[in-house]
This record gives sequence, C-alpha cells and structure tokens, in this order.
Amino acid sequence: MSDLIRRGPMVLGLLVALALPLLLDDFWLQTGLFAMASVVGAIGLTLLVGVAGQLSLGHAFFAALGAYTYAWTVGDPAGQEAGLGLPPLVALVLAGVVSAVVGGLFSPISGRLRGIYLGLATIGLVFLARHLMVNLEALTGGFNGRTVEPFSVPGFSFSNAAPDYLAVAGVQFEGLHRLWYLFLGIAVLSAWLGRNLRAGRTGRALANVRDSEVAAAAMGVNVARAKATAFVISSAYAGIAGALMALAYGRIAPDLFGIQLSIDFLVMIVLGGLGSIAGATAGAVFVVALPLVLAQYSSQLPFLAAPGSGGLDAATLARLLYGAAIIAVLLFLRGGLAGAASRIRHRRSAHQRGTGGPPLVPTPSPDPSGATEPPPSQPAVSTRSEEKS
Amino acid sequence: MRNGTRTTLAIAGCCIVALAACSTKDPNASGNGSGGQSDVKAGAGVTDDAITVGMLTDLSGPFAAGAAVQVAETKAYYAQVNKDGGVCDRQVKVDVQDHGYDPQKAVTLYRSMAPNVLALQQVLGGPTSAAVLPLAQADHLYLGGFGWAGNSLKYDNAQIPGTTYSVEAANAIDYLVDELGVKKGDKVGVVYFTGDYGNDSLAGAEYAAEKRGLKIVPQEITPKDTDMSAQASALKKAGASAVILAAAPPQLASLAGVLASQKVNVPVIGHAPTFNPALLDSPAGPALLKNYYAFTSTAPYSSDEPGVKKAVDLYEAAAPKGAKGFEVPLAYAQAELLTDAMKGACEAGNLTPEGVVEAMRKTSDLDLDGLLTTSLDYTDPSQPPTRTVFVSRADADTPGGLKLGETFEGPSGKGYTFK
Amino acid sequence: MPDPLLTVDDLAVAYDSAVQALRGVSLRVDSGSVVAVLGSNGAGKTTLLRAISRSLHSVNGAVTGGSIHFEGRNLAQRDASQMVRAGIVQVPEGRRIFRDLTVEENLRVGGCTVRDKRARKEAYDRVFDLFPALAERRDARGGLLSGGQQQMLAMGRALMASPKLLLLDEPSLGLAPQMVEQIGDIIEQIHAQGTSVLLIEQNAAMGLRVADHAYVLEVGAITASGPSAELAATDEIRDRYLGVGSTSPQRTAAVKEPIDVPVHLQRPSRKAQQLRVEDLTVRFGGLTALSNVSFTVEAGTIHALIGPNGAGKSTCINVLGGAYRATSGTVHYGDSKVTALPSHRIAGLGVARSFQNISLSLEATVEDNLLVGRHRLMHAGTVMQALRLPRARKEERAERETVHRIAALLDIERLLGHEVHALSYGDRKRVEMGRALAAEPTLLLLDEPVAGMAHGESMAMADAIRAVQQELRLSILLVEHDMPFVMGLAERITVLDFGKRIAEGSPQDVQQDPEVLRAYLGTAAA
Amino acid sequence: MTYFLTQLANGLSYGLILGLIAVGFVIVFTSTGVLNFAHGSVLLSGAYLVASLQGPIGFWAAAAVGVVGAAVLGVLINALLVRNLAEANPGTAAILMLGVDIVLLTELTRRIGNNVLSIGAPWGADVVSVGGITLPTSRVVAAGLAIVVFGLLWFLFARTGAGIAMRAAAADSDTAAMMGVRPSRTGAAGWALAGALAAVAGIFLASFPAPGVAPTLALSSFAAIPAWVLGGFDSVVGAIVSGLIIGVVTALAVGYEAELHFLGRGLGEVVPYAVMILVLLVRPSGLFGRKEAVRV
Repeated sequence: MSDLIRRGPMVLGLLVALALPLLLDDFWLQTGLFAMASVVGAIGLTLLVGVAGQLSLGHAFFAALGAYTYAWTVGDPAGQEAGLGLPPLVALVLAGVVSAVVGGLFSPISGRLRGIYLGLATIGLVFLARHLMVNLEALTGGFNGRTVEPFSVPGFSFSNAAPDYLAVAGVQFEGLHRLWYLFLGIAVLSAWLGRNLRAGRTGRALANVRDSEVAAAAMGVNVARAKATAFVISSAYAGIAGALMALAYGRIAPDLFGIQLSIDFLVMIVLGGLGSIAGATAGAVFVVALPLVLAQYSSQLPFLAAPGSGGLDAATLARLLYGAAIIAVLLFLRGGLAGAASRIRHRRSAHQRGTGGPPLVPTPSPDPSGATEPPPSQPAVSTRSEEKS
Repeated sequence: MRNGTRTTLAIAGCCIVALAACSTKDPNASGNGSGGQSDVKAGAGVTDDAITVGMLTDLSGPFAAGAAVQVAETKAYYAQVNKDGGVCDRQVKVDVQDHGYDPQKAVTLYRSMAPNVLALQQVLGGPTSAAVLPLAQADHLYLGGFGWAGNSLKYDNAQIPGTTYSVEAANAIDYLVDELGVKKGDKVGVVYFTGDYGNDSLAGAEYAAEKRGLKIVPQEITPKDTDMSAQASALKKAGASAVILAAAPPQLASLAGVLASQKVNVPVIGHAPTFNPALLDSPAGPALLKNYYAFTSTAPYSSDEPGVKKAVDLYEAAAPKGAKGFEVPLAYAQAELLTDAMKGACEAGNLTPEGVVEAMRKTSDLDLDGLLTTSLDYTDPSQPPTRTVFVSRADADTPGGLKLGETFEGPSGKGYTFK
Repeated sequence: MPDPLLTVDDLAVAYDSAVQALRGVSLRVDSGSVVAVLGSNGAGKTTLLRAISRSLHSVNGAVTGGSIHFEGRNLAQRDASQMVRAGIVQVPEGRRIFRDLTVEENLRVGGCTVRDKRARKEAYDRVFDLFPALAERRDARGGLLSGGQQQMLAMGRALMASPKLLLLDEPSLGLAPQMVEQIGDIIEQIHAQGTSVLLIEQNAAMGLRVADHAYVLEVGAITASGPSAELAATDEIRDRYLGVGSTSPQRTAAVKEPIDVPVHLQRPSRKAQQLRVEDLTVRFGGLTALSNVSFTVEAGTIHALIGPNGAGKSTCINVLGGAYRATSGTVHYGDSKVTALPSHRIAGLGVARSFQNISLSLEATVEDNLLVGRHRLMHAGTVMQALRLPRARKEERAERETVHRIAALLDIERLLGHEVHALSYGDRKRVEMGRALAAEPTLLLLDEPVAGMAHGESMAMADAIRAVQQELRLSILLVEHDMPFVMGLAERITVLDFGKRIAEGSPQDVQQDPEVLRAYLGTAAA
Repeated sequence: MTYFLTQLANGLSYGLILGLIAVGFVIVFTSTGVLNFAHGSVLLSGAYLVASLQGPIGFWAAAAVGVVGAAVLGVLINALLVRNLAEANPGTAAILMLGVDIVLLTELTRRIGNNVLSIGAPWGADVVSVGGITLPTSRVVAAGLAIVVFGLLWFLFARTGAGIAMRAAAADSDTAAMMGVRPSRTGAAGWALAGALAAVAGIFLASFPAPGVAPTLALSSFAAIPAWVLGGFDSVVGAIVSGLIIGVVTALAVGYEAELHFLGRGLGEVVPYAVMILVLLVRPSGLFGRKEAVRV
C-alpha cells in the first residue's frame, strides 16, 4: 500500500506526460523535447557527481560527441559532410556507445584527479571539443554545423516531412508529437536504468567510493574501476542526451555544446538534489522550461518598459527572475527540489534530513583509517610553498 | 513487485485506449485551413484585419542593445505603414520574442511563433539563426534579419538585405588594390570571429587575394578576446599592408589603437557589425578617423539618400535619445523588404507564409531609395541580390560616426563564387 | 570552598540532531585547579570540550539540554571567538597546529584576540619562557616540528590569549614517555602561574598525576569522580585501563560458556590461514610509526594488538588492509604476500576490516551498507543490474536475506531500514562490524570494535565476536583500548609502544609484564 | 627576436593581470570554500563603476570608488547569500554563484547596452618603447601595480595579524575559530580582497589596448580559471606564477598562430586548458596546491 503511495506521483506524472501532446501547442512540445533530452543528460551526470562523487563540467563534451556521432551515422554518405547512412536506431545506440568508449578512455585521467580539480580539468574537454568541432570540418561541418537527419524506424517517420498521417483523439500527430513519445520513452528508460543502477551492487559500490575510497577498497571494490565505470555510464547518458538534442534541434553546431551547457547540467542536478534521479528530472525541467516560460509570459506584464527604451524590459526581467529562482532554491531548499519533496512527504518525522552530505561524526576526519595517528602524507613533506611570495 | 506489474498493466491499458482513438485518415487532407472572406487566401498569422509578423531577437544577451534599436525602428516602421492603411488592408502587428542569444530558446520560441506569424521579420544572431533557418525552411516561412552570412544563401526562404560578408570582403580587397595602393604580393591581415560571420568574411578575402595576387594573414579570435595586442604584433611582424576585421567594436578599438601605437599606419576595414560610433571618443578614436573604412551592404546612418532620411527621421521621432548606428537603416530596409514581399503575396492572392516566400523570390528589380546600393534581384536563391557595397569613412562630426564615400563593386566581388 | 570557575549542569549534546553524544553530564572546575576527565575513545570527551568552547557547530553538533556557566555567566548564545575573549581557550585534540605557518605566526594567531601590544609581548615572553624549544625554532614552519614540539606549540598558541581556563584535549597523544612527563611538568607550571586547566586524557597515569580532581566519562555519561589521589587508588581505574582487577571475571576462551547467539552464516569455502608479520617498518616522512614489528596470528585464533594511543596499532592494521604502504618488511597471509597487493586484492584473499573512525555511507541505509560488504561475493555486472535481469534480481534477493541474518547476529536487524546518520555511535560500530562480516572473511581486522560502547554492550559484542569466530573458524586481529574486553576475548596479545613491540603472550602474561604496566600506568605504577 | 620579446612582454603583463584575478579566486576559495563563478561580474561591476564615474569625478576618484565598490559587492554576496545557504557545500555554493552571475550580468548588460564605455585612464593610448619592444603604457602600469599589489599581499599575509589569521582560517577554520579568529570576518576580508583585486584587474583589462568597458569583460575571468587551477586551488603564489605561465603561453600561441597552423585555428582558446590538463596529469593538485580539494 505504501508502495502505491510512493509510486503514485510517478505513475500520475507518466500518465500526464503521455497525455500532454494532445493538449499542447508546438511551443510546449518543443520545450518538452529539450527538457526530456536534458533529463537524460542530467540523470547521467547525477550518477557521476551525486552518486559516485566525481565532479564533471565536461558533460557538454560527451553530449557533443553523441550528437555528432548520431548525425554522422545517419548522415547521407553523398552529402556535404561525411556520413554513414545507417538507420537512425543504430545511430542512437552508437551515440551512446561512442561517448561511453571515449569516457572510458578519459578515465585514467579522471581517476587521478579529484573534486574541483577534476571538475575544472573537465572544462578543458569542452574547449577541446569546440576546437575539434570547428576544425574537423569534413565530419562536423565546422562552425556552421551540420543538419541532422530526422529519426525514423522502418515504416514510421518522426518528422513533419513524412507524408503518412496519424491522429489521436482528433489531434493530428505531427513530427513534434511523435518525437515527444520517442523522447519520453527514452527518458523513462533512462530513469529506470538509472534507478536500477543506483540501487544495485554497482550503485552501492560507487556511493561507497564517494564516501571513502579506503573503506571501499577494503570491501573489495576496485576503486579505479568503479570510478571508470561511473564515467563510462555517465558519458553514455550524455551521448544519448546529445543525440536527442540533435534531433530536437534538427541541426547541430559547435555553439550548442559550449561550457554553458555543462554548467546548465550541473545547475540541474544541484537544484534537483545531488544523487537523486527524480531530482535530476525535476532540475532539468526547471532549468530548461523556466527561462522559456518566463520569456514567453513576462512580456504580458504591464509595468515593463519597451525594449530599447533603457528601462526594465520583459526579457531582462525574465533573465533576472531566472537567476533569482536559482538563488532562492539554494537558499531555502535543503537538498534541492528532491530534498524539499521528500520533506513534504515525511513531514511527520521531524528530523528527516535532506540528501545533503553530513560530515562524519563525531570528528570530521576525511581519513577513516586513523585520526590519532598521522596519515601518510603528513610531516615534513608539505609540497606547498608559503603563501607569501 | 506485484505493484509494478499492475502499474505496467495500467499503462498498457491507457495505451490501448489511446490507440483506439487513433486515426490515420486525414480529415482535411484536401482543405488548407481557413480561407478569408475576400479573394485573398489567408495563412498563418493572417486574420481579416491583421497580419502578424515575428521578431525573434536578442533583448537580454550580448546583442541586446543593437537589437533593441532594430525593434524600435521596426515597430515605428509598421506603425507608419498601419497609419497609411496597412498591408493588404490589414494592420501589421509585430510579435517580438527574446531568445537571449540561446539557440535552444530560439528554437523553442520559433515553435511558438511559427504557427501564428505570416513571416519572421528577424532572427538575430549567428548560432540562433543557424538553428532556426532549417526549421523555417521546412515550414516554408519567410525569414529576414539574420545578418549577411553567406551560408544563408542555402535557404530559399531567407531574404538577405544586400550582399554577403564574403562579397564585402572580396570587394574590400579589390578596393585596397585599386584605390588604396596595395600592391601585388602584399599581405593583408584578416582578424575574424570564429563563426558564420568571420569565416564568411575570410572566405571572401581569401578568394579575392588569390585573384589579385595578395597574401592573407588570418588571425582567428573569439568575442571574448578584446585585447588585440598579440594579433597586432603578429600582423606587424608579417608586414601586413591592410587589415580586414570581421569582429565587433571592442576588437576594432583595440586593434586600431595597438596598430597606431606600433606606428603601423594601414587601412583597417570592417563590416557593419564591426563599428560603433562610441569608439570615436575612445583612445582609439584618432586612429580610426585616419584609417577606418567600413564596407557595408546597407547605407550608413548619415547617408543623404531619401530612403535613409526617411528611416532616420522615423527613428529620431520614435526614439529621440536612442543610439545611432547601422541598425536604423538596416531595420528600415528589412521592413521594406518584407512589406514588399507581403504586398506581392497579397497581389498574388496568396497571403500565406508560402505566398510571401514566393513573392519575395519573384522580386527581380527592387529599389529602396538608397538604403541598399543597387536595385535588388532575389530570383536566384543561391546568389545575393546585389554585389555592390557602400564604402564609408569614420568621421567624428557625422551622426552615427560613418560618412558615406561611394558605392563600389570590384572584379573579385563580382566574381566570388559561393560553395 | 573556592569559587567555581566553570560549572556544567546536566549537559546533553547531540550530533546531526540524532546521535546523542553526551547526556546528563555535570562537572565543575574551581578557580585555580586542574581537573581531568578520563575516558576511552568515543566516550564523548572531545564533545564535552567543544561544548564548553562553543565550537560544536563545525562538527554538526548542538547542545540539546543543560547549561554551562563560566564565572557565573551562562554560555548559551556565545560563539567560539567570544569564548576566547572571555578567557576559555581550547587546545584541540591532535594538536592541529597550522602547519604552513611559522612558530611565531602560530603564536600570533593564538594571540589574535589580544589588542594591547604590551600584553601580547608579555604573552610571547611567557610562552617562550615556558617552552624554550619554541623560542629556538620561532621561524620554523609548524609542520617541521617534532610531535612534542608541536604539542608545545599548540599549548603555547592557546596561552597567547592568557586564558583563565585552558582546555587541553589529550596532550599526551602519540608522545614518547619522557615527552609526556615533560608536558605534565608544563601543565603543572601553567597551573602554578594561575591558569585553571580542564584536561581530557586517555592516559590515566598522566591525567591523575597532574589533576586535583578527576571525572571518568563513559559512553557520554560521568561514571565516577573524585579527588585524583582517591580515584587513582581505586581498582576501578586500573580495571578500566588495564583489565586488571576484581570486577572483571577471567572470561578467556578457556571458559566455554554456552553461546546463545545463533549463527546462520555460510562457512567460508576457504579456510583461515596464518598471518605472518615480519620486520614491518612504516615511516611517514621523518616519523617512524612502526619499526621492525613482527608477530604471527595463527589460523582460527583471536589475536589482539594493544598499546597506548599513538603506539602504531592502527598503522599496523592499515598496512595489513592495504590502506598504507609498508616502508620495509613483509606481511604474508598464507602464501600470499599482502604487502605487494592493492587493497581490493587483499580483500579478495578473504581479509575484511572495520575502521577506527567509522567509514560507513551515512546517507545509505544500514542494509545497503551491509550489502557493500557482499560486493566481493556478488557477480551481477553493471548491465545485468541496470536491466534487472532475473539473475541479478535473484542474487539481490538472496544477498538481502544473508544480510538480514548477519544483522540478526549483531542485533541490528531493527535498524536495517534506517539511514546510518541517524544511528548512535555504538550502533554504527556494530554496522561496520556487520559489513566486515558480510564479506565472509577468513581473517577479520577490527580497529577498536567497542569504542564508545558501555561495559555491558562491549561484553555482548565480545560474545558475538566469539560466537562468529568459533562458528566460522575465522582468524581475528583486533585493536582495542577496552581492556576487560580484550582480556576476555583474545587468545594472544601483542603490545606495541612507540612503534615497537614491547611484549607478546597470553592475556595473563601480558597483564603482569612490567614493561606493559609502565607503558600504561607510567613508571610509578610498575 | 624583437617580435618574440614583444610577445613575451605582452604575455607577462597580461599574465600579471590574470594573476590578480586568479588570486581573487584563491582567496575566496580558501576563506569561504566557494568556487566563485560570479567573479567575472564582480570584476565588470567594478570596471563599470569606474567608467561611469570617471566623467563626473575624475579617473582616480572613480578608480577608488570602483575598487571599494567591488569589494563591498563581494562582502555583500558573502554575507547575504553564501552564509545563508540552506546547505553549505562547495557544490551548492558554486551554483549559487552562477545564479548571482546571471543576475549581475543581466543588469550590467542592460545598463551598458552596446556602448563601449571608456575607462578614462590618464595613460590613454600611450605606448612605451624600449629597444624595439613596444608595450602600451597601461600594461606597463598594470605590471608595475600588480607587482606592488602582490608585494602588499605578501606584507598582509606574512606580517599583519589579520593576514596571518586569514591564513590560519584558510588552513583550518575550525581550529582558527577556537583561537578566537572570527570566520565571518576572515570570510568578509577574503571576499573584499578578491573584489578589490578584480576591480583593479578590470580597470586594466578595460584600458588600452582593450577598448573599454563592455559586457564581454566579464568573460575575462574565465581566462583566469586555468591559471587558478594550474597553480593549485589554495596557493596565492601558485596563482601568480600560473597567471604568468598562462599569459605567456597564450600570447605566444596567438603570436605564432601562423607557424602553429597544423594544430588548427583558434589555438589561443584551447592552449591554456591544454597546459592545465597536462600539468594536472603530472601534478594532480596543481603546481603549488597542497591538499586535494573538497568534493561536491
């Protein structure tokens, strides 16, 4: 019974998501596509950052890899840019696989670095990606980017260009509607896989590595391999997300996969609550939809100035509100959106905490193997020079 | 576990119900939306008494200020048109949306606008217009105001206000050789933004340089590079006898200033987005006055031509304190172009998005009273409507900072071929 | 009767609003006295000091009841910096000097609340007078000092603020005997200069030597108190710190009590093997933590490693588990050379361990933490789990049942669904032990398994460990300070002091070894 | 050779300015554990204040107001927002700063518009020529001032009680608090210093050869991130040295772009990050970094 209550919102959400295309116009459908593509990427990142504790700002790199892999695989071999002309379904899978493989290749580096060092080192990947995207013109179309063939499975097309007609309950199902269901399917699958992984042997090992590498190793977890696994999984998610974004855009260019995308992904998972699949989903929808909704509706407010008049105009207000919303969530919601939701559910147990990371008790020592004896790196070998020059 | 099964069953049930409501027969396969009561066929964004055109622009991102000028001018233009009776007996409404230079927002907002507008007056920005152009083409929707990048010539629904950056740059090389005494074998620096704008300019310059026997020294930069010392030094070392700058005002100020400080006294050539009159008050001002040449498709703010006068008068009445720049004649020219296409569609009795595109592509001889260099021919989508450009010099006493010199078309500008 | 300088009334402290660390603690420090609080690891000594110095919040703790008065004023609502200004300064456990700052700069930080230039000058003079060694090295970086000098620096730093009450947290930790003596002398000197001292010690000998009055803190509550001389004379102290005395029955393995703890664990397929530690030396930079230590744990026996704090016990366990590298010497488990393997490969040999500072995943449930112990024995691959293939689900179900049996064995079954951060210290210790057992080891390394448990609890734990050991024929190597526990459980004991082995033998032998008595209770007690 | 020396001088002077920004990152990180993504907009705020006030009150007064204003802005961000986070950890703090950055940058973009505001510095577009090497006077002044500022920082951190207390709090805030150091004060001091340094850097980044104050100025803080990481997160010296390294490497990569063409165009953009990743591979905690940074 409690199981039903727990799953209730999820099932309800799913039913709503299934029914929405019958009601929404193209604006909302397109917003939904971007949101669902981001959901997939955010789940991958929360598995890496939230569960395995490896900060990455390189998610845009893997998304770009997936997007271009998809475009290249389905691309017309005779077209302007190189292409293989393979079926889109193959391309979608390949987008995940190629990103995963590259993520695996990067893992010797990611295994060496920790925390913010890893996060900022992965920024380098984004700039590297940009350099490659601009310079490998034959594959990427350079700065202009390349078009993305629409998705289709034999006998059914997901684009407006296809002639076959389909309507549900009187609503004509065009390209966006069809893509909606494709994206929804992939997003739900991603969430399901993510939950399974997090709850299973691998997820427990990753969380243990995050909390203490020493303890995890002592339990027989191969720490280097666990970290690599996390990177591979998250890269695969990013690759698929990239392919979905490519489909949602219809055309990809280097500018779409800049550092801003990486940062957006990070905002999504932190706002949602680190390590939570539902939180990542909520965060992705928040980050993608809020600016669009604000931009769409702020222009109807009466007190605003016309653009160009120098006063506060609607567009500026929308952006200010978006920034303020991020700040507000972090100031007032412990554990992000997921933390807030879980508190609402457990309101009766007053001491329920969010998903925030509490320090060790009673003494906060990062080294569990012995605080009363010196850890290995202590005396006389400080590598840091004094802070005076 | 049992519960999971039940959930699955429930979902499956819903799917079946949904499928039962499915139909694959198109009820209005032959009809085409609502026709007006008049003999003119009306499409998206058209009612009996109003036409809606869209502007998808950047009001909160890096180009917000210039975009706002264009919005103000465009609105003023249509207010005037409406006062004079409108287009096709309908009032023109402008739906302005802000994408903040974010392609994702641009695509989404495009989706919301496309079903409700007859045409898109503007989609501002390189990455944003690149994302929207293919979608608009698929929807057969007219699109203007995306700048002058050559790769827009791939789209038959896109109307370019003048020629391309590449032709401007090719003409600039011709001008350097023919008018400014640059000799065969000399080197010309091209400092350019990565992207559709800069790379298009570079392509034109490289083409012309090969034709005219010059050598190009390319220097790639990004909008966040505002210190051009290293580039200037490199150009000085290479011995460049002129520089083409396909970038923005900050880069122009820096480059011109550093070149002058290093006693490199060579012509600096820019496109419309390169220049901003405020630069003339900066430390780089004297250098600009001496060496800056603007090669643009639309006339500078100060032009005496009647079209430009009208644009400026309208703007100064609407925004007396607004910034003066190339955006004013540009926005006016774009509005004229679209209005002309809409009128053409009206006359053809097909006031639909497709009709507007068709009418635009039938335009073979349009003169905008000096807003653009020559009369315009849009019948061949793969070619720009003209290859002649305005050449202006920086001038401190002129409103908008640029004084019109002449119109120019050189052999390379004429011969430049688009890939 | 002198004025009370500090009074603590019925103090209760909890961490994370869940874990009760202190309850009903009352004590007083009179003006011009030295008071010692004795207790073992996890008893709540540091918590008590942090409550007094108002520095609990940085470790997520909070006072949940009772009051603290200093010079008659209630300390609630004050912050740490105000306490320094009011005259209470703490010398934190483990010295915590600023390693990258010079000696002089360290002292300057200590005196940062002193505005008056002349007062600061006087404080410098006083500190350099007390610690001439510091004056010699005033421009050396703190990190380059020896352990004893660092302790002096930590005390000197605190004295810079000229406190009325000095809080000392285990000043003898990890110091050589002469140095402990010297620190004791210095405390007496400080006292003589008019500063009251509240001293926290595990080293009862040291604590009782310098204090006028002492309290014994056990699992968050005061269990004994009195003038030092009286306390020192009671058997209770001897009992608690050496396991010698009348209150503890000799419950060695020889006494076969009927064991009522059911064991349903699968017996590991492999058998326990001999663990041989040969000439093990570990150095950290210039500091030698272990030097040429050798001992052997025979297959299927319980072996204990004891010694004062800082003797190198945890270092030894950490080398055996692969967390630290040996500088020289070897460790063999059966035929495998442990010192050549990475940690997770050592685990693969059937070696499991617990940690001194609990290292569980705090946000995960107890069940999930225990399941981590099964990691090595599970086979489901990443893809198989992601897709929830039948085999992965079946394995998961089976392992959850196993984990339930282990939890039942340690009496934590009711906690399985709780998240670890809501558990008490003792329960966390049990969970950690359970995680190690879940790995079905043939050799179990336990680092302070009963720290923070009350006497009765630790005896129950001893029973559980013994039951498991006999049923599964494990070898167990344990490090523990709770002497009754060790003496009742271990078959053989190795005693370390300052990184060297000073004694080895049966519990009875070790208890009577003069070297051991000296190490624990100081020269006087031997 | 002259060319090389010119580029080198260019790189060094630019590197010193990067150092000013990177030191700000270090100080904010060590004093409050925050990855300050809003550093760029604080820098822009300072420069904007200078540019908009130099007309009415003169450059030097405006510069003083700008530096103090940026410092105050930093202190306010810390006091009003960072210290009130629902859950204080480096991850949420970093994202909070992203939110702050969006708000500040949007408002500044609105105010500045498409103008390029002149900073109005007395050195204008002058240049200094020594032995064939030409360097803008502003850069020479910047280099000189940066060295003076670094000297003052050394004095602050090595000789004054407040500076030593800040170092102590950075190394171990818990123990420092036990010694009476107020974390709220060291945090505020850190943010104030970082803001002031950013404003100084902003003034020079907006001086000739750069055109003036434009919204893109905020992006210049991104260029200092590789320098910060390269030096190690918690080392002021590291930030200064790596600022120089990144400055020189970037200047050379751009200056010799023609010769390095086989590596692709736009090399100046990637080279700092490439250097950063290579160094991190060899030294995972940067050149001067001590401890590994906290995890999110």
